[in-house]
Amino acid sequence: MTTLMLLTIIAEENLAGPIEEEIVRLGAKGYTSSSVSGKGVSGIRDNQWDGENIKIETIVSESICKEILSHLQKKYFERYPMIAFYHPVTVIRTTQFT
Amino acid sequence: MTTLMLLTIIAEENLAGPIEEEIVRLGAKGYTSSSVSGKGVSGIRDNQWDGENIKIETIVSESICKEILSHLQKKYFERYPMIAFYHPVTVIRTTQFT
Amino acid sequence: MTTLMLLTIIAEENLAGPIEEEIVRLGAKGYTSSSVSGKGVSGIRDNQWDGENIKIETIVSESICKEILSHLQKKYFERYPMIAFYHPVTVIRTTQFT
Amino acid sequence: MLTSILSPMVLAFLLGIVASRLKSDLKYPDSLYQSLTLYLLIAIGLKGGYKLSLAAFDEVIWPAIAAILLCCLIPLWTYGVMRKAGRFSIPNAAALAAHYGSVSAVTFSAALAFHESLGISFEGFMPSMLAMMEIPAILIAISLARMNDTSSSTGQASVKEIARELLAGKSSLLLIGFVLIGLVVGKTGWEQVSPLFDMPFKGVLTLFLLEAGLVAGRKLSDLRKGGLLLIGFGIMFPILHAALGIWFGKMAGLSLGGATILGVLAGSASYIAAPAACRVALPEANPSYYLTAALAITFPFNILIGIPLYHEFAVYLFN
Amino acid sequence: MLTSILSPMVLAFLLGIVASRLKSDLKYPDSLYQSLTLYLLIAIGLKGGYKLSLAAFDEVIWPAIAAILLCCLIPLWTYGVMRKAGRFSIPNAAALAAHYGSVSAVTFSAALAFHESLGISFEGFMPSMLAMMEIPAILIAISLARMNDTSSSTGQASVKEIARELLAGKSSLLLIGFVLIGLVVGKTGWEQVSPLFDMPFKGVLTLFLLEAGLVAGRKLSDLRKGGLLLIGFGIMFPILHAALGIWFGKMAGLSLGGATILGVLAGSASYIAAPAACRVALPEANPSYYLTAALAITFPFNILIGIPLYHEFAVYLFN
Amino acid sequence: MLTSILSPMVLAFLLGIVASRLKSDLKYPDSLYQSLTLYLLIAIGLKGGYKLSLAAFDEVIWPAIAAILLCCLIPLWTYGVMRKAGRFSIPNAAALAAHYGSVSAVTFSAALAFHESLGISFEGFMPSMLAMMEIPAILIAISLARMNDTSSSTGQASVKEIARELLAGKSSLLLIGFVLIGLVVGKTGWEQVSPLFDMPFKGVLTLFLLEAGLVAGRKLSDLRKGGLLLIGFGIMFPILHAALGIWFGKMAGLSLGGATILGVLAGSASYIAAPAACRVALPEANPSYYLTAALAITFPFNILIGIPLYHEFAVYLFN
Ligand SMILES: Nc1ncnc2c1ncn2[C@@H]1O[C@H](COP(=O)(O)O)[C@@H](O)[C@H]1O
Ligand SMILES: Nc1ncnc2c1ncn2[C@@H]1O[C@H](COP(=O)(O)O)[C@@H](O)[C@H]1O
Ligand SMILES: Nc1ncnc2c1ncn2[C@@H]1O[C@H](COP(=O)(O)O)[C@@H](O)[C@H]1O
Ligand code: NA
Ligand code: NA
Ligand code: NA
Repeated sequence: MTTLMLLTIIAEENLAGPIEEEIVRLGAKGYTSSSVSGKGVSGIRDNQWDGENIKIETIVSESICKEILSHLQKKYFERYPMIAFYHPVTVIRTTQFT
Repeated sequence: MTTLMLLTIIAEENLAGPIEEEIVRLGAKGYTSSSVSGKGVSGIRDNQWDGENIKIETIVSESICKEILSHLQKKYFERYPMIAFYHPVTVIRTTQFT
Repeated sequence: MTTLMLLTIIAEENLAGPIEEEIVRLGAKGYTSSSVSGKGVSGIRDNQWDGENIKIETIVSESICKEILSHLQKKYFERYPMIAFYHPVTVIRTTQFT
Repeated sequence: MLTSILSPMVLAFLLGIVASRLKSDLKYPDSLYQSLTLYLLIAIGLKGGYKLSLAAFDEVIWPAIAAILLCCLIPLWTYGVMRKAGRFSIPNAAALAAHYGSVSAVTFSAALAFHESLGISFEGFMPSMLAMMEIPAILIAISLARMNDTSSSTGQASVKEIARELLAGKSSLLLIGFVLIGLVVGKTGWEQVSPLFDMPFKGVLTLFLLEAGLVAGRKLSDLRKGGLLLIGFGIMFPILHAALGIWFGKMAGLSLGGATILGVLAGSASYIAAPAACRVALPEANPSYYLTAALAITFPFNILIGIPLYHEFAVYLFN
Repeated sequence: MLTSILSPMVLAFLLGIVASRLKSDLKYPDSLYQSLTLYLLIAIGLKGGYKLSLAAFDEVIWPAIAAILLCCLIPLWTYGVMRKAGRFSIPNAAALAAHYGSVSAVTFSAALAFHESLGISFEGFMPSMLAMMEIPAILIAISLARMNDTSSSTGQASVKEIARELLAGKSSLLLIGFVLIGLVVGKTGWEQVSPLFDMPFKGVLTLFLLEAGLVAGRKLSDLRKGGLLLIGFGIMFPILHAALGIWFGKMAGLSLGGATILGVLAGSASYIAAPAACRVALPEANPSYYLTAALAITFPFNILIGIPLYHEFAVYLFN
Repeated sequence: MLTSILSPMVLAFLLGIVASRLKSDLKYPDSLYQSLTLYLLIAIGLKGGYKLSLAAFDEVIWPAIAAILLCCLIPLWTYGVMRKAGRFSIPNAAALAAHYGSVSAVTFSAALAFHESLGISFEGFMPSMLAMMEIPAILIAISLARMNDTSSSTGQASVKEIARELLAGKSSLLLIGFVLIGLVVGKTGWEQVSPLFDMPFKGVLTLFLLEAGLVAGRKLSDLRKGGLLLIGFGIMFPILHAALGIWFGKMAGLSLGGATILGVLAGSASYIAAPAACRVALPEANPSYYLTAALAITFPFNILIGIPLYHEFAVYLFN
């Protein structure tokens, strides 16, 4: 059992495709996505007209986590409704994630 | 990067509106919601007849987290199928959350 | 307030029924499930043809968490697309979970 | 008689029960269930409003008074019986009163289909009775619980607030809204949308009943918890209420078919508006009681035995 | 005239607004909204293609040129006015230009229903105009923003990339794809699918408009943010564009009905393709402006007042 | 011949492939896919059952025996060939055998539409053959894997358990259930629901095939992984199985049309019941093989080339 980081990204749903591709390119071995709605500084996002959000979770090493975050920050953070955060989790087989 | 609390509330779906309003009133800057199903001490909740659950996640400071929890406990906990829990997460831009 | 483990299982959606039954049998007092899509070592899982995933979350004591994990490892891990991980969370009423 | 029981609608309900007893993985996506509900409410409302627009005021007024009376009386007496004879707690008795006082759009539709397939005519404005009968009983039942339960804590929604919520609630809003739309649009308007809201109606009802059967089948396991008492109530109440409804209907000048349908409405138990309202306003009530009674006992009883039985009773009363 | 306003479609839109003002819990599941959108786009495309297959080339070519011209000019001038008179930021002005330059499939359908119910004939190939007019204005508006906004950071998608995305985007792909399919399959093919894609069309439109009303009702609260200016633009632009469209249509040889419908297309504002494109390509633009203007001002204006008004104008122009 | 290829159904499938190659964002919500599947299974079952009720027992018995024989033999021989000639692993060979032994409801429906549009009659009870042929091959294939794979660990579901699950599985439950309902309800019942389950059928099929095309398009990229071998098998098997099916059909006394349709059933590969069963019972099998073969090779081959080809073969055989 090892400790890795679970990084969660919540963003405009139309960014799902590019972000998923990019985190894999930056070293994530997988990800899990789901549709969510929400509210933040850019207002309410709970219907198809205003747009909804995607929640992308990926388990990665701490260094890859930071790389992904700095990439997202540069490319998307200033312009799109979006948040990201992470915390440590314990996984069983490290081989599946790193 | 700062550490804040990610508070998760799982409750009867019809309470989504009031709870979301109340956590914002108590100081949360945003929240993320999704439909979930589940089972707990009040039985199974996985279809529209018995009702389903909403999962509300909000990133807040520890003090607001506790305020929200004590509010929920007073207003809903005894009467409705519901759980709540929290854990620390690391966020990038603190300004978006506090 | 007590600290318990939040165990998350992400698996082939058709395993939802058996896994939910088994974790309850092993001592979990409840669980929360939702449909997710994802990608991992066994490829993409984001449509009904290839199959999608279920995410099952359950709050349990550390010992039950480990029992569930070792059960899943024996029965499913080698054969099915699946991951599991856990981390501590703070809950309010311990009685609801243990 | 048999033709009505052997309709695709009723058989789909039975298939749903069988499927759930076989632990089939057949499951409707939530949004399909919600879409079917939306469709049924809109279709019932529109057609009812359109037919109402063809009726004269004094044809409608007495049946309307009868309908309102029925759904004010039924919850009062149901609550009393449940408390006394059933020894149910205040929230449980009130929740059961809400369900039996309110009405079931699907049972109603099955009754229409029954009459159509036997060629028995009825007043076209009956769906507007359905729209009127959905909410009042739920409000009365919740008020009963509030008045009797002095222990109830602060922070509870007031009855006025609940009334507002119920009237703005999706089922009454759609029913009342589309009755009004149907009233206004007339024949031209109705014909523009009848290929969606009229012709495929029974097919959609078949889909809905399959899903209802799936849930009813699962609830059958809860029957034991409720016990014989619940089964007894779940059969006795609809019979009594239906008889009362038919009698009221006759007094209000309805035809044989119309009176039977008013009886079916009175005898039916809600499982769209009432469960949702009770989950919010009476969370202490136990769904295993009210859902099991409404969906696994009364609903199949009405569909399989009740409707033909009420028809026989109406024939007897009208001769 | 009144018959057209009192259609089930328009009334359902109003009911949606009422429901959302009453804070009703009526809500469409996301997938129902998406399914209705898919249906409308496919149905419009198929029927348009089929009708196009019945038309001669030189009947179609001039109206097509008129349509393309319209949707290239409108965003240019809208952008300018919004920047100068409206003092909107570059992204906001561009987003508004994209919305008003593109077209609304639902407003279009309401115009068809209006003409059909008044018995006014129009060219059957008009849906292919809709298909052509959806994308160009959005591309032009986004390019305007790119050219004028020198501060824009790296990492932005190029206009070419956006063009590809918009053409492969679901709304134009379905519209263009099914226009082609309709063109090819002919009468036999069309008749195989018309029980799904033609007959229930107005019913589905009713369902869609109820949902549109729910969202428009919520957006009404945002009207204050946009202020009187936005309301003014949201009414003035459609009138001007519609007049222009009718005049272009007449010059291109369209009939009275056809020209009116081209006017409605020009006067309508997009709220399926344009908002999605703007969220991705112009994230700095504020949805409270463009969605409120398109959905809560222009759309109801067109449905309730615009279409009959444009018809009157066309009658005046053609005589 | 061309009319059948240029049907809206086939063209929608091609449009789906194009859309996915263009990386379009067109995507069906999951629940729409599930709802379409439910609809198709119910509609096929009901109509098949209704038509079966019109047929005499000795008309049906021999074709039924032929159908059962076919779906017991095909997986046996497919498994052998895949193991020997294809050098596939045990789970992969078994999964492929399950898919080719079972049947495709959509290919079947396309064959019906083909015959109807050419005006060729066929036995109305053919959908009941579809219902019978869905499950057996999957069970046989899974048993083959179990028998041959001695290494398989404990904790695996027994074949009996899997049989129960497959029979209670949604596709066979709906097919068998609604064939029975169709049998029982007769003409009156059928006419109550045919506006939903019969008239719009081809339109719904068009919607489904668009989605199938989207997935098939994505699977095309996996073709390389499977290699030429998979492409060869994916074309050879359907041709052989269809020829066998037509021959069996002729021997069983079916008409030209009926025999062709039995051939299509034999030649088709499942992609609703079989993939779901294999994911659970044969998780070691690789979906890139079985889904790609069934959906991206065999399905389009059958739709575009196979059905007309089998028809020609049947004409040849029957003369
Ligand atoms: N404090 C928060 N807690 C949880 N989710 C949040 C929070 N703030 C924002 N979000 C989510 O992130 C999305 C974009 O946030 P924003 O950029 O602040 O509009 C929102 O729609 C929410 O789903
Ligand atoms: N131990 C648990 N782990 C995860 N989720 C739970 C747990 N207990 C309850 N829940 C969720 O909380 C909802 C309400 O719980 P309850 O009040 O215990 O019925 C359930 O329907 C579940 O979705
Ligand atoms: N590194 C990861 N981070 C988050 N989710 C993952 C990760 N790897 C796998 N998953 C999820 O677990 C499912 C099965 O994983 P696998 O067995 O690796 O194919 C995937 O479809 C994802 O939903
Ligand atoms: Na009642
Ligand atoms: Na326009
Ligand atoms: Na086959």
